[in-house]
Amino acid sequence: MFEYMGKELFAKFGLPVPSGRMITNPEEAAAVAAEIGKPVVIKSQVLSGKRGKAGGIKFADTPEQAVAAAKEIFGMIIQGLPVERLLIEEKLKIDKELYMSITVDGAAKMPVLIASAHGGMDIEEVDEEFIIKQHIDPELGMHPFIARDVVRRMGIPLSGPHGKEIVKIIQTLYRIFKQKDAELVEINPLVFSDDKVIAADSKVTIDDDALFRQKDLPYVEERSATEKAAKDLGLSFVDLDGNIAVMANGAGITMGTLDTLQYYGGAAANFLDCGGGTGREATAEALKLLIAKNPKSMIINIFGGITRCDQVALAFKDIKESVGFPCPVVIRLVGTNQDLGREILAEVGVEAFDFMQDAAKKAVELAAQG
Amino acid sequence: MFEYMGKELFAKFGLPVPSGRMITNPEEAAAVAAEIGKPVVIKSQVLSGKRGKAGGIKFADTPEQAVAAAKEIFGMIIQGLPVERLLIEEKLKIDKELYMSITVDGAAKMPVLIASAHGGMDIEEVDEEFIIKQHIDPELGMHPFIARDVVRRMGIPLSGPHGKEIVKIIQTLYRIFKQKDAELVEINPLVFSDDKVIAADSKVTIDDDALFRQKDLPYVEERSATEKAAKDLGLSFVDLDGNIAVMANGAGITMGTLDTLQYYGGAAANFLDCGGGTGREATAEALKLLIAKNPKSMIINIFGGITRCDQVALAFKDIKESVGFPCPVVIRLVGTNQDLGREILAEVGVEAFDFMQDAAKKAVELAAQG
Amino acid sequence: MAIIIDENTNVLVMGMTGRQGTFHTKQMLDYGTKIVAGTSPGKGGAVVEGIPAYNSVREACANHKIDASVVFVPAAGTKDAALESIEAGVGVVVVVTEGVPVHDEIEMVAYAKRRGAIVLGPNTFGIVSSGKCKMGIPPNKYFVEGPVGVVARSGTLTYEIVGNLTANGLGQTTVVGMGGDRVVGTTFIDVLQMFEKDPLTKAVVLIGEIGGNAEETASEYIKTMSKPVVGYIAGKSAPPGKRMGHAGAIIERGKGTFQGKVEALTAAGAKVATLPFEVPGLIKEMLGM
Amino acid sequence: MAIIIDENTNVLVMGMTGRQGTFHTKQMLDYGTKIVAGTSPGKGGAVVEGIPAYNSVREACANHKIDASVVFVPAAGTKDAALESIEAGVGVVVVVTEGVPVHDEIEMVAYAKRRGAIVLGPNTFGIVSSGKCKMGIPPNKYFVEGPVGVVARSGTLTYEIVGNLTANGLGQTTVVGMGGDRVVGTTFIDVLQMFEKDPLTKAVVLIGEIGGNAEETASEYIKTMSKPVVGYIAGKSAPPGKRMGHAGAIIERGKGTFQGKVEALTAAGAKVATLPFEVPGLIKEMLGM
Repeated sequence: MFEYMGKELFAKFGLPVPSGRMITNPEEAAAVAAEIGKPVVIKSQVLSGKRGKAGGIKFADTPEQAVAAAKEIFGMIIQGLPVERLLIEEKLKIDKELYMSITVDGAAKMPVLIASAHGGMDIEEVDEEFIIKQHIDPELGMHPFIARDVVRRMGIPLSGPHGKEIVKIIQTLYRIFKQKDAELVEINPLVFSDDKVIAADSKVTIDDDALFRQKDLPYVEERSATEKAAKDLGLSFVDLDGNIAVMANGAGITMGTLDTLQYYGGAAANFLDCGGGTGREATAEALKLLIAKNPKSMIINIFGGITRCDQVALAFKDIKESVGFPCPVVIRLVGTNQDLGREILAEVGVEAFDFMQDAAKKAVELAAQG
Repeated sequence: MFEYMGKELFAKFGLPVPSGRMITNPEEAAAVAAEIGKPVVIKSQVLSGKRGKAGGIKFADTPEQAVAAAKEIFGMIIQGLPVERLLIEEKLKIDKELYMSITVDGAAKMPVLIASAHGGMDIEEVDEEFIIKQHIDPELGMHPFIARDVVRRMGIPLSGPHGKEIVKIIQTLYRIFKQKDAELVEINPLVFSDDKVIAADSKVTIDDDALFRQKDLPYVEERSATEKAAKDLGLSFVDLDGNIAVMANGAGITMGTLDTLQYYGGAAANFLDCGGGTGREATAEALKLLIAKNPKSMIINIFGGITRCDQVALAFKDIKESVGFPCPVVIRLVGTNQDLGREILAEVGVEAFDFMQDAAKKAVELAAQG
Repeated sequence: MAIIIDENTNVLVMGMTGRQGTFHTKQMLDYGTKIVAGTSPGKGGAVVEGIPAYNSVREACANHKIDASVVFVPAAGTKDAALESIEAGVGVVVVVTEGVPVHDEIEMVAYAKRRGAIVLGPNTFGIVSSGKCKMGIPPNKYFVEGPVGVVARSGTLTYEIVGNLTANGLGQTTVVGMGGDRVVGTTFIDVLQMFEKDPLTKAVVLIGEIGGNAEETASEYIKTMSKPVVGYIAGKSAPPGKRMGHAGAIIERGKGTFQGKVEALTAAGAKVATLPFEVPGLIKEMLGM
Repeated sequence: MAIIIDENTNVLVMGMTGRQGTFHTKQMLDYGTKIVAGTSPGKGGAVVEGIPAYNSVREACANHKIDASVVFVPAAGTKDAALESIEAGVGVVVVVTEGVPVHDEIEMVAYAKRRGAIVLGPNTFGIVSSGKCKMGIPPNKYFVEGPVGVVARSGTLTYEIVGNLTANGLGQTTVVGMGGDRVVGTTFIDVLQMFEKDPLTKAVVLIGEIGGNAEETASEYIKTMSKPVVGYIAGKSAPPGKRMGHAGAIIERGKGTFQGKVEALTAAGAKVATLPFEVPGLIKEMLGM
C-alpha cells in the first residue's frame, strides 16, 4: 500500500495525519499547495524506503515551487520503481521524531508493538536499548494500560499532551492492525509538532491471504507480470537473476533445487513452486512462464505426492509438441505414477533423472554450454 | 428498552425484523397500516411481558380496523403501566416459533446463550429437555461453529435456509449483546415464516453501569420518580408496600433491616441504601425521600464505616429543624464518630439505639401505634 | 495463618492519589497493612502517606515485590486497572470500585482465571486478615484475630456481624468480601475451600443474600466440610423482580429466593441465623463453646 | 513408540466430504490411520469410505472417542474448524489448509495454547508416525518404521529427505510437518523436546529454511540434547526480501539468513547437510553406523 493510502486508512480510524492530497500529474501540485496555504512537502509514492536519500522528497514554499518540485520527482526511478504519484502535504514543524509499529512475531506467535523515541530512520539502525518491544497477548488484546506503559518506557511523560495522544494512537494502530488484517502497520516518523502528535509517514502491509475479506481496501500490485500470472494459476513464482529456469513442486524443494544449482555453480532464473496436485493444464501454463524467462537451460524437479508424475509429463509433452522449448530441459521425476510419467516422456524422447542432485548438475552444465 | 427500540437496534445490526413503525396516537395507525399494505398486528409498547393475555396485542386487516384496534389499546393499563405507544407491524405467517436469548450467567461468570425450538411462551415454562444452554467463553467469543452446534441441538437442519439463517442470527445477537453492553438480548418468538427467519419480538436490557459509554442508545426510565431522585443523589432506592420508612448504609444491611422489621411483624415502605461515605446534605435529601413516603414510622440504621455518624446526625438535625418529621423516628447509630453523632442527636432530644434488632422492634411498635 | 493475605503481603494501591485512594491508604496503613507502592498514571513520583506512586503496575513491580493490589480506580477505568495488575503477575486483586459494567467484569474475571489470579469484587468492601492485613474499606476497629472465617457479599452487613462476633469474643482469621455484583471474581465455594484448609479457622460464617445461586452451589461443598458453618441470608422480605441495591440481589424468574437458599444450607448441615445478632450464639453452639 | 500420534490415535477428518477430504480420507485409511469420524456441517449422516460424517465436532465426540483431528476445510473457514476441534477437547489438530490469514493463525494458536492442544500447521503436509498413523497428505510409500525423528517446515522437501533416509535403510519414528506459514502452532523446539524423550528415536533430522528464527531458537535446545541432530536448511541462494513460497520463508531486515541458521546449528553440535541427499550419511556417521 502506498503511503497516501495508508494515511487515508489512518485518517478513517481517527489517527492524526498531515493535511494533504495525492496527485498523478505535476500541474495539480499548484492547486493542492494553494489549498494547504503553507509550505509543503512533496513525496514520491513508491513501495520502497530510502526515498529521501534518492531525492524523492522535496519541499516548496509556494505553489510555483511545488509544481517545479513535482516535475522533478515525476519520472524519477527510485530503486527500480517509476514515480507515478506524489503526495503533497503541509510541511510539519518537527520537534521530535518517534518510531511506532505493530507487526506479527512468528516466533512468539503473537503481535508485537515496536516503539522508539528515536524515529525517522530505519528501526534496525536504532540502538537496541532505545527500542521497546511489547508483545500483545491476542486473547487479551490492546488495553490502555499497555499503551501507557509503552509511553512510560519511551520516556515520554504520561501527564503531558504528547503522552496522552500516543496512548490513543497505540490503541488505534492496533485496531487498524487487527481489523484490516495487516501484517505491518508502521509510522516512521511519528512526530511531535508543538502540542500535536502526527503520523508523518505510513507503511501498511495487508496479509495477502486475508484479501478475500478486506475487499474495501485499495490493493497495490507489487508483483511482476510473471509473478502475477503464476499467482492467478495458483502457483508461487519469484523472479530471480540467473539463467536456469526452475520448476519444482513444493516451496521447500524448490528452494532446495535453487540451492543445489548454486552448489554446482549455476544460478536460477526464478523460483516456481507449482504446488501440490497441479494438473496438466496449469503445469503447461507454468512451463510457458519458464520459457518466457528465456533461460539457458531448464530444470523440472518433481517428487510426486499429490502431484502426479503423469500429469507433469503430459504437460511437458504438450508444450514440447506445441510451442517447443528454446533451451535444453532436464527432468527429475519420481513419486506418484512415476512409471506412467516416464513412459510419456519416453514418447517424446526424454529420459528422467532419479536424483535431484544429478539433474541439477546436468542443468548447470547445459546452461554453461548454452 | 421498548420492543420497537430493540427491533430498531436489531435492524441496525442486520437482524431480520418485521416491517413496521411505532406510533404515539391511534390516528397514525391508518397510514402505517396502509403503508404496510397487508394485514397488521398492533402491539402495545410496555415494559412487561404478558401483553397478549392482557389484550394488548390485536390484529387488523384494514387501515380502518387498525385505527379501531389502536384506539382500544391506547389508554389500557397493563400490569400497572399505561400504554402510550404502539408498534404496528406486518402480520407474519408463522410456521414455527423458537426462543433465543443471550444473558449473563453470574454463577458461571460468563454469557450464556439460551435457545429452544419451543418458543412463544415464557422460557421457564418450556421443558428442560427442550432448552439448550450454551455458555460462551468470553476470551474465545462467538464463532460460527458454536452457532452451528446450537442449531443442530435445536433439531433444525443445518443445510436448510432456516438453519443457515439462525447461525447468522446467533452471531449477530452476540455482537449486539457485547457491543451494546446488554444484560439481556432476547427474541421470543423467533419465527419461521416460509423460508425466512424473523425476530417477531425483542427484549433488550442494557447494563445501567455501562450507560456512560452507550450514549447513542435510547434510554427508557423504568424507575419511579422517587427511585430516580435517589439515583441522582447516588443512592439506591426501591419502593415497597409497607408503612415503615427505612434508611441504612449498605445494600446488605438495608435488606437485613427490612428482614428484621418483618421478623417483628412490620413492613418496610421502601429500601434505601444511602451507601458509604454519603455526606450531610445528600443524607438530608435522602431523609426527605423517606418523608415523602408518608410512613407511620421511620428507622435509620447506620453502622458507620466510611459513613460518619456525625454527618448522619447533622442531616437528621437539619431535617428535624427545617421540614420536621411527620412520624416517629428510630435511630440506630454506631461506628465512626459515634460519640459525636450521639451528642448532636442529644441536642435535638433523640437517643440512639446500640443494636439493630432493638431499633427495628421499636419502629414496628411505633408504626402499629400510628 | 489466614487466607489470601497476611502480614507478609506486599500491597499495591491502584488509584492511590485519588480522594478514596488517599483516604484508604492511610486507613490501611493504620491497620498495619504492608503497602509498598501505589499507581497513578501521569503522577508517577508522587508520594502518599510516605508511599511512592508509579505510572504503571509494571513500573511498580520493577521497583518492589508486589503480592496483591487494591483497586480504587473509577468504574470506567476499573477493568483496565484490574487487567493491568493481573498482566503484571499480581496474584490477588481486590476491586473496591462499584458500578463496573458487567461486560468488563466478565472480561477481567476470565483473564484472572486464565492467569491464575484471585480477584475479589468488583464492588467489594475488601478483605481483612484480622490483625495482619486489611485491603479495602472496612472500619479498622471491629476486626480482631480469632478462630472464625467470614465470607460475605456485602459490606456493612458484614461489619454488623463481625462487630457482633468480636463483641462476643469471637475474633476472625480472615473476613472476605466477594462483592455485590452479579459477576465477581471469587464466590463462596472458592473461599470455603480455603477456610477448610486453613488450620486456624475453626468455624465459618457465610453471609449471603437473595439472587443468583452461589449459596446453593456453596451448600453442595458445605456437605463435605469438616468445619461448622453458620449462614445468614439477607433479603427474606424482598419482593421478586426488585433489585435490592446490589446488581446480584434480585429474585428473577423464581430463582435465587431466600427460602431456596436457607433450605440448601440447612440440608448441607449449616445453621442459618434468622437475624444477624444470632450468629455468634450459633457459632458457639456448633463449636461446643 | 512415536510422538504425538500412534496406532491407537482415533482420528477425525474435518471437511471430510470435500474433494481433498474425501481423497485423503482414503489415502490415510490405506496407510492404516484409525479414522473414526468426519465432519461436514449440513451433511451429517453422509458416509465417506465407510466413515460417518457429523454436523459438528461435538456431535462426533458424542458418538466416538476422538484424539486428533485433521483439517481440510477451505482457508476462510479454517480458523473456525480448528477452534471447534480445540473447544471440543481434541488434543491434536493438524491443519493442512494453506492460505489461512495470519490473524486467524494467531487466534487459533493462542486458543490452543490456553487449552493445551497441539496444533500442527496451518499449511502443513501433516504428520506420520511411520507404520502406525498418518494425518495429512504425504505419499504413503516412503514412510517406514525406524529410528529417525524428522521435523520440517515444508512438505516435498521432507518427502525427498525421508525418501533418501528410507532408501538408505533409515526408517522414521515420526515425521512432523510444522507448516510453512509465519505463525504455526508447533515449532522445532517443541518437537525436538518430544523426540528427546521418545525412547525409539535415536537421531533427529531438522529440515529448516530461511526466514524467522525458529532454527536459531531450536539450536539453544539442541545444545542440551542427548541425541544427534542433522540439519538441512533450504534457501541458501534466496535473495533478501523475496518470499520463497512459504509465508515464513523470507529474509527480512537481515534476519533469518541461511548463514545465521547454519552457524547456530553447528555451534549447537548439529551437523548440517549441504544438499538433501547427504542427510542419511550424516545420520549414520553420528550414530556410528
